[in-house]
Amino acid sequence: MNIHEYQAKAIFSRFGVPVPDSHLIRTGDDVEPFCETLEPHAWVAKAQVHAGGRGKAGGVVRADDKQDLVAAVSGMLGTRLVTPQTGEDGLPVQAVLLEKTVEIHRELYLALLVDRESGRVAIIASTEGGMDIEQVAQQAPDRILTQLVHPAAGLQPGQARTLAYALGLPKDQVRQLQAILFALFELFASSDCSLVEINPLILDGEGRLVALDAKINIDDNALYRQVEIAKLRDPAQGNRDEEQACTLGLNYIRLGGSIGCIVNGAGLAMATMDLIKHHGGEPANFLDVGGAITQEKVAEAFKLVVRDAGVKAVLVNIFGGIVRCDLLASGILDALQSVSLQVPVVVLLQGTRANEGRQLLENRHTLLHQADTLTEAAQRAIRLARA
Amino acid sequence: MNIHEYQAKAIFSRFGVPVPDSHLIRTGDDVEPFCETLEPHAWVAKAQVHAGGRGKAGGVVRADDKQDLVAAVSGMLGTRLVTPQTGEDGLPVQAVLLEKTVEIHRELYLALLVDRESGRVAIIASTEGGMDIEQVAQQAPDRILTQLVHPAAGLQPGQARTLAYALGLPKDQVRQLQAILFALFELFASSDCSLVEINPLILDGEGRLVALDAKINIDDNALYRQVEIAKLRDPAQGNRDEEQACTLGLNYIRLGGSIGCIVNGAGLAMATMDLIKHHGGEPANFLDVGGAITQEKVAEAFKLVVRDAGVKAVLVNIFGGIVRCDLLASGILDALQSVSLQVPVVVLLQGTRANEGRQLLENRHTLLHQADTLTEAAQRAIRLARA
Amino acid sequence: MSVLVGRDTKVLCQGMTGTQGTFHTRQALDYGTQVVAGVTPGRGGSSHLGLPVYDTVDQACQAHEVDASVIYVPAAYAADAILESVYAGVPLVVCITEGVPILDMVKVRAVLEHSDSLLVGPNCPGVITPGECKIGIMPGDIHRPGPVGIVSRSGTLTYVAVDQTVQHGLGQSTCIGIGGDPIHGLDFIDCLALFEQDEATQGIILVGEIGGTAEEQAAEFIQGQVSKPVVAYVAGVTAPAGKRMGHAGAIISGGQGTAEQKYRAFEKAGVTTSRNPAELGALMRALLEH
Amino acid sequence: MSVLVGRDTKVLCQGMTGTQGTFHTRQALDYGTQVVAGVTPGRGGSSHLGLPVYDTVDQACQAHEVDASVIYVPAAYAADAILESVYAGVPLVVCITEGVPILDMVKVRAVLEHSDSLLVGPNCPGVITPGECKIGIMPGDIHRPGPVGIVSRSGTLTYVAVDQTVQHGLGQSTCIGIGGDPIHGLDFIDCLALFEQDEATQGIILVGEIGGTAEEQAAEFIQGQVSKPVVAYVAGVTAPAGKRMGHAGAIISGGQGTAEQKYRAFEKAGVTTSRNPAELGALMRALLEH
Repeated sequence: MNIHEYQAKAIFSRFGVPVPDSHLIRTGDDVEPFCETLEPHAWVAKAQVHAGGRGKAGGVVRADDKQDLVAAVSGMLGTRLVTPQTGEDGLPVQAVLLEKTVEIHRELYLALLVDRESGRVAIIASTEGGMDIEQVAQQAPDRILTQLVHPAAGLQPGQARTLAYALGLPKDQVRQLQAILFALFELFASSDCSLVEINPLILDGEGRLVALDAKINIDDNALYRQVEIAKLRDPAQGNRDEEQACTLGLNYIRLGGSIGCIVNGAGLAMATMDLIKHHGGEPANFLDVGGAITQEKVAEAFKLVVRDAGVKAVLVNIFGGIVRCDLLASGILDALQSVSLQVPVVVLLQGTRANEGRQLLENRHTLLHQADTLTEAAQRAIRLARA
Repeated sequence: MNIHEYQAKAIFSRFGVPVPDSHLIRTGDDVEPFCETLEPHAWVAKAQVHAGGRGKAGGVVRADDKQDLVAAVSGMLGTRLVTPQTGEDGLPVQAVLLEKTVEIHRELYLALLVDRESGRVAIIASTEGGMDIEQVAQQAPDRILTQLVHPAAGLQPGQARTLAYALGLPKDQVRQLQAILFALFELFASSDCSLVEINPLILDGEGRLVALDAKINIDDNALYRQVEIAKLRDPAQGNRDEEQACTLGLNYIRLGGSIGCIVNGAGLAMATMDLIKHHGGEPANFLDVGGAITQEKVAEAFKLVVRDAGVKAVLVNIFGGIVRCDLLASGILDALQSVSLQVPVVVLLQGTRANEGRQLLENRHTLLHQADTLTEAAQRAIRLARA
Repeated sequence: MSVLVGRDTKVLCQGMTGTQGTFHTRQALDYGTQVVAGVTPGRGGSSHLGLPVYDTVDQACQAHEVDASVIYVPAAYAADAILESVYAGVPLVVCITEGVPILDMVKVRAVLEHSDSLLVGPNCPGVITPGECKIGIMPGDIHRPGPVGIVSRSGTLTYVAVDQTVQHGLGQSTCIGIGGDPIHGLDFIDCLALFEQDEATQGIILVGEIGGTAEEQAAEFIQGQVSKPVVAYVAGVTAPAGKRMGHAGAIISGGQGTAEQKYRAFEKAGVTTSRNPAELGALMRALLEH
Repeated sequence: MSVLVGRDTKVLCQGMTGTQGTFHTRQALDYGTQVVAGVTPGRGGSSHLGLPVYDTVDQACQAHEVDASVIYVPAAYAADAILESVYAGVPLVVCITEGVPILDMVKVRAVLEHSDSLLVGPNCPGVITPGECKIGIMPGDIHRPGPVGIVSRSGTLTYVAVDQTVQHGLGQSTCIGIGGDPIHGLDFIDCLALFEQDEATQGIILVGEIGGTAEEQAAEFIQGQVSKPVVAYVAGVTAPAGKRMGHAGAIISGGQGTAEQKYRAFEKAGVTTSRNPAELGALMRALLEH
């Protein structure tokens, strides 16, 4: 789960990580009187959306006086911000964070995440703050520093020192970085984070380290025990269909192609997409109906997929295991009753009760086709989508 | 470091481990008016001393009415309690804990300690509460249950369940024991304990688990970071000479024999005692002057040993390593100036600057003898002590 | 012969009295798996599906010989259940449960590093040696005994691979679903090593997916240490970066973990690959006949 | 030949600029030990005793080849210092510091279980290969090169054992002080195994003391796995139960850890023992001449 920058910074503050002075203005607030209350200073207005790349997209604007600030905030609040990460619809800006500008002497990068290979929480640091860290990792991997935290020992002061000195910090900032790292590790471990990122962590004019940006991701699997943090979810920042699928227990991701996919199992769902692409088609979505699939869920999944205007054909690929193919076939028939089908559907049923399922679907709808193999199903769906 | 039962129980309460209702009465309080304020009930008066075996020594007395209680408390407070663990001088009773009696349906044993072999914190439990656990361990080892806590995972609920069900507790008490174990583990880890023991943990008439006794030992090496707990030290409960030695940085333990020992290094100090015994003598003490030994410290050690009235001869055994024997010899000479020596002293100097040290001591005092080997030194000290 | 589980494997089921546990234990018993007991705290002393139920794994292990434990408890209790079996000394622990918090698995993994237990999963279909022992949620009847070892991060894709071997007249020695979570127990390398040692296994199908570097490591291991023919498939060529594709571990992040990188690693290591799961059987057969 | 350290061992000193660190580094340099650098946070870039000082072990290891690190930092920082070297991949870490909190060592030990570093200590005199490399606080000049490996929980008693071998015309291959704390790095068994493998070592003197069961385990190990003659001595026959005899680990508790139990274990295992440390040299010599 993502949270907003302003929420992440509030959490940072609570754990003792320095952040700039700031105010939050929301949709509905009167921009001008709000800005009037601010201390005279240069401010930065930052659109609060769940996406990176805000700066180049006009979502982060510096204003040296009140007039500019009012203009900047008014230009963001209530609009949709489009960045390379949002898709073309963009994301709604319902809050803007106003931050006092600070002098920037150095920009560092800091992140905590779970390293899959070692199975440890990893602390990543770099002298190349303010940059795309993935690019740094590719072009100058030696500028990426890593410390793995052993769960038995926790973060050790020596690990913090090792990073701080390797970043070239002088003695006073070594102590500050150490305090920040211990605060972040405590935050990470106690809040079930999957990512905590500060890019950049800056050294200001008074020699203080300050988190200029803040990103916190929470492990979805642990939200049940992070009740307070779970409340920070902002559904407006998600794709509506994806959010709805999530509440139905379906894994759905829109991709923008023309062939809708309904598959049981995440691996098989990816494989189905891949095969469509392999044969020259474009998958419209990833949709894993999961292991605990029911007749109702299949129907819901079906409605979700055909709702996408770009979908020109649907491929249903079910490998019945514990799940019975005949039940799923019934689910499809249910869906066909409540949806007025406009696009052709190719169904591939394999595994448990596949024959029974096929018989159920035989000749039930003119747009309903059945396939015998995965290759045939993919090729047929592509052909039908083009027709 | 040891603390009193009443102090341990206050800590238990803070961590959520149930203890009986109680009041503390100290030297200087008026016993009769104090007891008058108590709720009418059967009470137990428990002498607060740093030693086990209080019960049989009259340090734990049950009183069914106020009159008996006043008598019991008056009989303890301000006296010295002698138990098999205190030595013949006993320990001063400067506080008495008055506890409301509880109905006892079952008595269990519970302890947390650091297991040397595995290097883990171990939780020990037994159905044989209220007994000498070492005896249980010898006679019925299968009644001793152990769970080792991996430092990466911490105490797991399953470990608590495993112990609780193995103790034969019903479902409701399983939950209670689980809560108690988590509280004790938290206490152990956060307070740098070396031992936490409840013997017995009882099941009362209302089905509640209650810690009837409480023992907490703190790791001396960690006292620097356990400032609050360090304040609980009661110097009156220690041997005066041992306490004084401790403040001087000397490891001193009185043993009661006739040959005082001054040795550098704990192992060599034990070996010296052993050799005295081996040759038919009785060591008066263990005294390790440590590695960071100075001239002054040797002088202090010397005064400490000869102050013991039972000492009939002193054996000084120094293996000079980093420590120089000539410096130690000067320390002995210093001590001889401020102490009027009444008993013979045998000195064995080996290692760094041993010859220089020997020359310094040669013919400096009629009671000062030098030896060339450990065996010779031990035998000579024994002979002189007997003379 | 087979790996991990076989005819004689005595299985304990943690969470047997729950809906999932009940359903899959019944299936396992029907398949012929030697399920010997179940564990549900607070239900000790009762019986379920004709099997004794204990309060703790420890008690079950005292009353029965236990070679493996299978876990169907809710995600919030899964790490505790795994560790309960590890601490009780169960040699093989198979955790089916999906959705275990990752920081729980960080702890479990650190404990496993110094234990004698093997963990399969979590978030996996389980382990099956066809005709002998089924531990997990895979449909038993699609399997046939045979010479192909299958190891996979995915559930249904494993069934596709199984089906592929059957359609081409082959069968499986053992199928291991190692699970789709970023931190799990046995990995590809562990399973490849087991199959390499196993006499019954003549060829290996490896089913990977995007995320992490397990496939790259497997490729290197195969090149150096596996003499038997391997066919590798990787799902997620079309998966967009930064999106979690169903499995917690199936995510391309920081430019790492793409299917193309994994395919390249396999190809560089001389491993036969396919971009079409429907070709797995034919490729395996060709390699075995070679 | 020798174990753990030798002529080519490059040594880093953590806490080199402190009083202890300075004194013992000077001694080590005088002895001919290849001390290559020191570490003191905040002092990086300076030089001390003619050696470069770094802020972190990591920086020192990037600038120098480091085979071993010796630690003279205060007890409150010792565990951190040990782990700093372990995380930096230093193969041998020798911690001289006394008084390390036991729960710190519980953590260190758990990390060590899955690392490639060896730890000697804490609360130990260190390791010396006479004439080649001295790491620690033992007086160098009492040692002579020779055929006896010495392993001991005590400091000064080790020197007695060294002196004994010298007095009987023997010398030492390597002397290892494993330390007097209840939880430490290398134990008797590890050192016995090293000496058993070492060509230069012909006989072994083991110096134990009360507390724990390390000597009992050593006895069993010697019986099964050590072919070279061993002489064992255990200090603390007269130590009263329940009292800590100087070393944190030297305590008889719960009827466990008495010297008599340890002597019995050695005797049962057929190990030559002595009740008098002044006999160690003669006994060793007799066994070697046998």
